[in-house]
Amino acid sequence: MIEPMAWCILAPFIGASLAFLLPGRVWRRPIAIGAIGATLASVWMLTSQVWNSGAQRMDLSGWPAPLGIGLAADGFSVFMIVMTGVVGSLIGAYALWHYSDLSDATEPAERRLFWPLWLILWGSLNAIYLSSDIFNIYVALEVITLAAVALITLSGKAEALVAAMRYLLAAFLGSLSYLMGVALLYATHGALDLVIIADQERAGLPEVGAFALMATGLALKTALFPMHFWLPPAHSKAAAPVSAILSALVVKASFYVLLRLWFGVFDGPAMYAVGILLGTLGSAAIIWGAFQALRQMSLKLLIAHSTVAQIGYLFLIFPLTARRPSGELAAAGWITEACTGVSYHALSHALAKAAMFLGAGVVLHVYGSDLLTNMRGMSRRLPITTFALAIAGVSLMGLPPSGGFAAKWLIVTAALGAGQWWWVLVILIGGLLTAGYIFLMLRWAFISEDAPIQLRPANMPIQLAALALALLSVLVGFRLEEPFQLLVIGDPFPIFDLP
Amino acid sequence: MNHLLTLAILLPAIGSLAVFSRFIGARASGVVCAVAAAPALLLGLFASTMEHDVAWMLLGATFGVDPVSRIFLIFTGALWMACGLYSASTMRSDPRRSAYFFFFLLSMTGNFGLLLARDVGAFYCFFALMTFAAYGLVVHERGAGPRRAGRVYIVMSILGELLLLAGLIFAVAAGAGIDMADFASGVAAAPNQELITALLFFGLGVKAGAIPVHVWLPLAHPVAPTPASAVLSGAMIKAGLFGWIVMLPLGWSPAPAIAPLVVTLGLLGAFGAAIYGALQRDPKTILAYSSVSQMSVMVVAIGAGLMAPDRWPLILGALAIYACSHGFAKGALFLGVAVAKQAAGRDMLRRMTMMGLALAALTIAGAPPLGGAIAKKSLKAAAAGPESPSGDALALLIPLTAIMTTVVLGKFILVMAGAMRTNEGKSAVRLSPWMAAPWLTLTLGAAAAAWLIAPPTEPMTDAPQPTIPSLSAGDALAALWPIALGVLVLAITMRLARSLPKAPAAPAGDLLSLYTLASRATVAAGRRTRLPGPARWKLDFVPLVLDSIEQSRRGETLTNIERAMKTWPVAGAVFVMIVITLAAMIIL
Amino acid sequence: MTRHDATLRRRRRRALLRVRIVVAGAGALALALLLVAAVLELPEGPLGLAEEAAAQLAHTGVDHAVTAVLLNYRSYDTWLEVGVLLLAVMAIFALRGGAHLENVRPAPRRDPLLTWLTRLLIPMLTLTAGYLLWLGKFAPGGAFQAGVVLGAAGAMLRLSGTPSLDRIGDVAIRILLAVGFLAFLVAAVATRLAGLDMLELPPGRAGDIILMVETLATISIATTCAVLVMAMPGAESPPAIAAKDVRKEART
Amino acid sequence: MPAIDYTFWILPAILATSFITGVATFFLKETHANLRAWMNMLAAAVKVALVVAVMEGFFSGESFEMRFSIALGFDFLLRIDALSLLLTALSTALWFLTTLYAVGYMKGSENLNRFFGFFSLCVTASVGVAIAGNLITFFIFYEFLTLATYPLVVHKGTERAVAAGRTYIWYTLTGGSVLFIGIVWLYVLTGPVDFTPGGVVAGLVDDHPIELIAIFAIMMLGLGVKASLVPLHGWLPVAMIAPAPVSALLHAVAVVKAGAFGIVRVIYDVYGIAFSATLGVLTPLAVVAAITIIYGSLRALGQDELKKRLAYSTVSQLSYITLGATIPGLMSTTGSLVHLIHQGVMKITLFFCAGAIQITMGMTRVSEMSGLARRMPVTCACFTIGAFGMIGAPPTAGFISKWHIGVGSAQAGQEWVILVLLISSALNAAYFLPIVRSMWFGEERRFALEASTGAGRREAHESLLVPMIVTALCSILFGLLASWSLSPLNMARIIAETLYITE
Repeated sequence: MIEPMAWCILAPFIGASLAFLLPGRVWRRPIAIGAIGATLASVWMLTSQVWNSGAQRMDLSGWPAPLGIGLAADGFSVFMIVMTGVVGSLIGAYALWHYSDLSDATEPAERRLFWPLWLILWGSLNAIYLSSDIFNIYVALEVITLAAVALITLSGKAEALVAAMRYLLAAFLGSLSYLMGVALLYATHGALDLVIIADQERAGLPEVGAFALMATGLALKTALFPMHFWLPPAHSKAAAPVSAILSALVVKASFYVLLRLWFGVFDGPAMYAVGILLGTLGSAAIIWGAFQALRQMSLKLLIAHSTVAQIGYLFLIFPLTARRPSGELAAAGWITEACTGVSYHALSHALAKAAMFLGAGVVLHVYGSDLLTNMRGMSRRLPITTFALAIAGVSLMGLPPSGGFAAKWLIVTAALGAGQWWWVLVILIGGLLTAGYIFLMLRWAFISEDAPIQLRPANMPIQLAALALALLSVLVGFRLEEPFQLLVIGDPFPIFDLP
Repeated sequence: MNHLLTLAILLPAIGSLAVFSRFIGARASGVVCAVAAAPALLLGLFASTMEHDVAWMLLGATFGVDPVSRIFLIFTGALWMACGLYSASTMRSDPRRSAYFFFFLLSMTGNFGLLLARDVGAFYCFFALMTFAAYGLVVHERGAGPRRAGRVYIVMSILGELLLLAGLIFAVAAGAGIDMADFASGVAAAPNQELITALLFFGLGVKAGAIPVHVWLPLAHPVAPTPASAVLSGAMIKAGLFGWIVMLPLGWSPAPAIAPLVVTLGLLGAFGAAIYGALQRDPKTILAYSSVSQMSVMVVAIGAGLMAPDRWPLILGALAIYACSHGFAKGALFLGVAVAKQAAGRDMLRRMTMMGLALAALTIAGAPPLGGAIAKKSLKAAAAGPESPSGDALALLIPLTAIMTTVVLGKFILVMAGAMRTNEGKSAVRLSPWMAAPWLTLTLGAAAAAWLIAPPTEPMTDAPQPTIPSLSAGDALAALWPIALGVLVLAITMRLARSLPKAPAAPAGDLLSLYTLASRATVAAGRRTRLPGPARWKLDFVPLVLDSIEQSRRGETLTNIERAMKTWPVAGAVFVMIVITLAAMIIL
Repeated sequence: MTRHDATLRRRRRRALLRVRIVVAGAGALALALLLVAAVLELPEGPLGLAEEAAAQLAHTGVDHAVTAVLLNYRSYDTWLEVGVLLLAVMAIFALRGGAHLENVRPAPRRDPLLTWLTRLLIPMLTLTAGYLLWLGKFAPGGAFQAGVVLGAAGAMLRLSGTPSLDRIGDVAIRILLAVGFLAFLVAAVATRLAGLDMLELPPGRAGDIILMVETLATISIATTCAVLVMAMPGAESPPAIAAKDVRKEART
Repeated sequence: MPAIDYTFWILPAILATSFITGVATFFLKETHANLRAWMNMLAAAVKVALVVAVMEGFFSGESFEMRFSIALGFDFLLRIDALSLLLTALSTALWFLTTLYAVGYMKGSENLNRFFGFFSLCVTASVGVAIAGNLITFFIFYEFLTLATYPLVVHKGTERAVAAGRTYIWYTLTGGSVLFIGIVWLYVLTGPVDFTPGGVVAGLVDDHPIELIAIFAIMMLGLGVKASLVPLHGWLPVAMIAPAPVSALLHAVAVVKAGAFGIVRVIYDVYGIAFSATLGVLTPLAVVAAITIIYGSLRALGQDELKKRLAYSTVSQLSYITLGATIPGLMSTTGSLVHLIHQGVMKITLFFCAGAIQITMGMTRVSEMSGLARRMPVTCACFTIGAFGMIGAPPTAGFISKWHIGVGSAQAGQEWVILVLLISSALNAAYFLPIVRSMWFGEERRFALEASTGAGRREAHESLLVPMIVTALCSILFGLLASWSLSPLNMARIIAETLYITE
């Protein structure tokens, strides 16, 4: 009856429908709060269900796979769903005040359409994390893309439209590539369900083609360097909560799918060279993104480029979980660290990046511009926001105590354990460059203003939402035991060294 | 007696803090000085050997008195007391009076403390205290001269302190322990005994005015207020000697490498300083050089002790008498310079002053039956002996130094006489009993020094005890002829000098100009070699990297690449390439 | 800048272009070869789920495999696709800067011929749509086709200047747009509440439910198509976006 | 469940006193000057009391430990051992004094909530560094310290201050990252290790000498930034731009001590001194430290700005700790450890004085301070004491450190160290004594800022004077009473003995 897995998708969809049908000012807040509450409740139930009774699976439409579509929840899905839930609801809290009190800053369309779009997006993110069907994943990816594009255009600015168009085209290219891969896989295996495909024999060239197409497509959607071109404009031109959603959550979805395929469908660990290549691209992203971020003069662009860099860390999981040509796992004994570290990086990045974009939203609102040079005196004017930006920055830099640190610790451990010390150098340099742009940002905040400036007041809730996310990004670094145990459930990473 | 020990150190220290407040007048300050010096003097006169542990202090301190330090305490205490009293009068109108007495008493604390210290930690501590506090005395009269003298003084002193510290560290590390009682034997047993000996010798030598580290002395003594010069030259200079006596491995083992050097330096100093001093015109400078010369005689004695350990007990006894009588006499002479200024223009007083000065000078020169003669005789007796080349040298040296001493002190007397005749530098302050009494005491003390300290109530070492030799007629003759010769030499040179065109005076500080030259040359050479400039030494490479990144905002390359990646043809090509590369990597 | 520089630059650009063409061509060729090779290597013989889908057809409530896949086996996918359409409308609304059509003026020209044609075609189109919807049960057809045909009717009304959707209220349009998505949603919730698998159609009533859902989906799809035509930017330029800005942004 | 064990909770409580105060301070009204001052003072006092309680408990044989598992092999561990008590006591005591000083110093300036908030956080981190029980916990607080200090360095908000902050943050973060790699690498090799007197690595690793040497080098590179070993010291003179209490804290207690303390920890509690000596990693480190000592002093010579001169002096003095730590032997280890304390009190005195002079007279340059002692005798006296301490003249604390390091190195057969000590002392004298001379014996200048800073004022404000006098007295008493059973020296000796026991 109470099927938390289904409700994780249904609850936001119901909310989206209601929000679409009743866009008026009166209904907006109750609907939004209700939808967030219901979704969170579902997420909570799902979490406790998986935590207590292991991985879950359900068939839709009464047809078991291969005919029907299956939903499956293991530790990794739950991890991502919880991440989406926590980050999403806090962004939602921000949006509630952003789109009501800041009436002069927003267009009517924004206020009316944000909630239906965001709730659909949320539902389909959960759908992806729960889906066990590669075609269904494709459809959900499409929903996400379209919702994201619509959200970007909400701000109504010309630049946003251009960015959204570029995003749309890039995302479609990725989706199509993925779809081709799905077709090849279906033709090879005659099934679409992840589990069924995983159980079958490996096939030759078609599967190679399928992997190449799907991986590239998904990497494009994740904005892996050098296919990140669409991300900075799209993420920086959107409104603050939208930027937060895109940077914190949306890019993680396609990465999640890639990871599922890597472990579940393609026996990725056998592809050592591919792992190294993906890791190299990730490293290039770390360096390149950080370099670009250092060169930005506007806050949101800086944060967007930072996302390009941070995504790079995620791709280090591929070389770290690969088998050497000789057959043994490169990081034998440290796989747990590698997988947990990357998952944790996704989490802490989501929290921190959302906090930063929301903070940037406050800055933009108060200062009317997000040029770094205009942020003088911010540490006095907006102490809470400055603090939030700084704390989120700490997590991004990977400084202790923070989620970013925990993730970095685990990844570096795994890399050294695997003898792949070169990633460590990349992480080191990347961390320093991150510090460079974080402090580039904070520097202006600490310089006293030359002359008093007229500023718009910022209300407390939006500042607190940013702060809460930032604090969370730090707090998650204090306890990794439970995430460790959660990620083992259902054995999402089949090569996990179980304790 | 333990209380006296405590008081001897604490009273000057407390006194120094007391006079720092401006409410204590000059007279009272003088009394404070006298009272503060009294316990030390009493200890010197009456104390028997004792030790007192102060375990919580420094490295675990011990204080005490032994026969050697008793002798030093006697003349040191007397000098400080006399000069303190004397200062009470001369400092009456000085605006920086309280600072003067502060440093005076602080130096006194250091001086007594180091004499009473029975462990190297405390010794070093009080030695440093005395050194730094005396700086305040040297520069008391502001102006270019004292400032330069102060700088030279402090540089040389720190050099000495450091050498001393190094010597102590080596010695303690080699197992000598910090206790004075076992220190010298420990040094003697150390594998690097010669190095330690050299470090200690030169480290303490700065204070003792040993050649070639004496250069501060002729500069500093003349510029300090006269009573301060008296203690500097009479008492503090002996701190170095005291250090040698208690810390060098004298009487334990020979130091064949270092001893000849010490003797040579001593000989050089004994003659060189006297000759150089005779060329000076300022009476206090002349006295300073005389001090260097006299100390050099003692250096020779130390060298002799280093060469022949078995003769050391005898040398020690003689050295103590020598130091005592020199201390008194030099104090008297310095105070005499001041007294002369006050006596100038008053015939009666002038004559009396001249007599006093002559008496003190003769003491130093070793005219019988004054204390100096006894000191010299016992020194000669102690050093001379079979298989002792250095002793022979000493025996030969002593009459020769007497000649030189006579020359240099004769010059001093002549300069003083001249000055008093011309009323040059006549002081406005009238000579009072408060001033005369200390001076007279010192003068008489100098004459009677040998008897004052003898016979020691206890043996100084386990070795045979030196006795105060009685002066026979032959001795008297032997002591007198060098003086006569000296007077003759002086007369001839003065006559010769009068006929020659007047030459510029030799600069005080002799070797100092050499050192200055050398150091300047080094600095200049260092500049010439153009090491990377200090600005570049910062090695601030990190901000440099950062700057270059941030400044590359202007550079187009990165921006162009990023922009190119945004164009669809490039993006599409990249996409296709990646697909192919991935596929190729799996296949291959 | 001298003419010489300009020439140089032009030459360089041309050379670059050539390089790009060669690279892209080579890449595309390689990709094509890869795909061809992959396809050639595909396993032969009957694979896939076609047979099984056909085998279970009896329990689906419809007689045509495609409709069965769309609305029974994989109705979840279809639901999400309907969601995509709804999102497309929302995106259009977002671009328009408002979610309502009240300010959409009908086309100014009232061509008599067009009006006549409209009057003739609208009923036919509606009829066709109904037929297609019904046809889906046995043959290729169904909600998507029907919805598109019906949407074409809406477009015709628009072209002929006849007031249609733009005259009914904002809320009504929203309901029309969302009703397809809602149908699936209700089905999903209802099946869960009824204790079935989500979106499981009881074999007995499957056909009816599918028809109902399809009908509602058709309405939504048709409305969506019509609204897309009506609210297309270009009918009148959306307020916020000036062409110049767009071009400028595109260049950077 | 047993009743709440105070040996467990008192450690986080010690951290919490300053942490909570720090956070709470952010939420005060800017105008609540008195409340802020009292709150901070009270917290500092409470902390002192707690530390005293811990010390008492520790010396009566109790063990204090708080362990909290963050993840597999990744424990957050707070623990009191003798070594940590040393730095804890120093930080706590000096925090109290510096807070008192800061209240007077910062009176009337802006952003005081931020200032005092981060000030307290800084101390939290510093104590955390002291009581961290393993490398990871150490690292957590080490980086926390970096971050908490940044707002203090840039406090003035001028372009120059912010540029200094950038330099500071780049150096320290780079160092932190490098250290991080070292720690992780060691962890990969040995698994989780807690600090253990005598070292643990030797027992856990059979033979990875090259790797262990590399790890050691990496960790020293990382720690060397905060310990300001040449050539990693560049941030320290630049960070001088911070307000005086911050510089005082930075130089005496918090940042630089974290680095030096880390070096001691790694050598003694991770590698073990004997094992380090076997690996042959100590001599290179000693050479670097020696170069730093000389170089810092040489650079200090040329500085006219007082705080800059003091900064270079810190560069030099701090390496005594490193140098002493690298020489195996009870004496030199004792010297190294006790210098941790001694350098703290002496340097903080000097910075207190520099700050007081700046705030009272508006002077920052050495060349301006001629004759200053007539205006501010007490301040100048304190400065003089501090300066003599730095030179190592007895009976100040500095002498005791130098003596022990010197004797220890001679005992270990490393006589060259003594030469370094001597040269350094000479240079110290060369750059400190001229200041002292011109203060006391120089011609008095017309004080330009007399009018603006209150004409007729002769001395610094009491809240500036009291801490200064206390630390100056400590600088003397720690030396004079060195052999007392409660002296830092004795404590250091006890600690040093524990470090050698397990060999």
